[in-house]
Amino acid sequence: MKILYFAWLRERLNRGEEELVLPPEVGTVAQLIDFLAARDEAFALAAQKRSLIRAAVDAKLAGPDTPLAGAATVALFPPMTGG
Amino acid sequence: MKILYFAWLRERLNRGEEELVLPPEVGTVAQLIDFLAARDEAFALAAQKRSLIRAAVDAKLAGPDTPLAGAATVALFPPMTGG
Amino acid sequence: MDIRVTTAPFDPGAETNAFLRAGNGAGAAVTFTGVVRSAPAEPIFALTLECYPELAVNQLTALAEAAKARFNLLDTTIIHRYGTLHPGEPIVQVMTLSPHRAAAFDAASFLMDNLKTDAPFWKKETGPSGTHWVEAKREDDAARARWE
Amino acid sequence: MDIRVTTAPFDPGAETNAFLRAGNGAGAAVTFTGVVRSAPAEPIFALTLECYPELAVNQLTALAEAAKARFNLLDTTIIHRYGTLHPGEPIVQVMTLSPHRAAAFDAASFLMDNLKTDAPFWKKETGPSGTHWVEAKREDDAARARWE
Repeated sequence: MKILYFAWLRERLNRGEEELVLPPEVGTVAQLIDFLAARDEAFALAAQKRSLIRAAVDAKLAGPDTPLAGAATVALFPPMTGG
Repeated sequence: MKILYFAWLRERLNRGEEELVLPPEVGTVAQLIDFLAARDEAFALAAQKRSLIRAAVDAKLAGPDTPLAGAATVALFPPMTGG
Repeated sequence: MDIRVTTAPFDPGAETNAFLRAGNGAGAAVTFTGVVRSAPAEPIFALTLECYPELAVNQLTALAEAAKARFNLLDTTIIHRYGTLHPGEPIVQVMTLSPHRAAAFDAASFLMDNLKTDAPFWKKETGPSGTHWVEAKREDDAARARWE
Repeated sequence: MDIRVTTAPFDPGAETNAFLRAGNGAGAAVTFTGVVRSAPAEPIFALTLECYPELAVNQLTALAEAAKARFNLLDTTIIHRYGTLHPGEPIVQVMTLSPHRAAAFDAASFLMDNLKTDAPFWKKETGPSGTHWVEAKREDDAARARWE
């Protein structure tokens, strides 16, 4: 699965994307965030305030419970500041 | 004093403006309308519904009680449809 | 601030660009453009606007000043045509500039709602069934009353 | 309906004119243009917008469709730039077309209020004190909540 990072999350992790093979117990967006935080201290620190981490699954906005089954790309990012 | 007419009021009277010398008892917009209605049957008919006749004195919107003293021009017209 | 009451056609996009240029770096600009409407169900061949230009300039200037003060605008422009126009031709354009989008939107709405009832133009439509004066609409009075 | 997410500059007035031409004779058009702001008190040298283009196109398309249905629009266009921009440069333009002015105004407001919170752009400002990410504003959440 491809993971994309944007804005200050990308900067703090020092990468815009990575390829990951997820263990089978990681089935939702929230579980992915937990998994990444457990794996990587920089991520754990950046994602400390969970309300500041938003997600999209296959270029569609997603919530914490959105399933990842079959998804090719998950994006994680801070609150958007469009317009 | 110059009197201007616009839109259907102008059409019904068949004139866009006229010069008038007002008798001294005609001191306000309402009195001018009464005076014109008494003088001219076409005006009386067109101005039957007083709420449909609006006025400006010297190119400033006026109400029925606006005084005419010192004014050079009075305009009479139907409700505006700008925009 | 720029108020124009004119029989000459205007270019809506060129006006917006000139307005934006003059406002160098002000955040939010709203442009309202009103064009002569013609729907298949109620076709219009022409729209003639009669105008009392001196009063129109006074009224539009007062309106623009009221909008500028009320919504704290950095700039505003009102362009209003009169004479005979055809479907698709721009009649009126109102532009507002503010650091904040809500103020720019509200000010442009305010100007348009007030223009409808307080600017001395009178519209006459020519369509398949002939020519008639457009009546003032009650909904326009209601829209204007929102701002009182 | 036209949705553009692009690093290329656009010409606000030319876009408005093209939009009006395509709408031949539709009554009321509202254009909102957002430009990079720079106030003397808080000068900005540059604004960099990061973007997730695929999600942006999906979000803006869904928003434009929602606005079209909700306000019965005849047409709408959203143009949003990303990359590094300078004060006075247009960032975003939203255009709405309707037979009625209130719908055109409301739809443009609705689009802008939703864009602020739901379009995947992230702004980074460079000013005299350095570079920082612009935080999402609570007032933007409130503006968006108006439409729920």
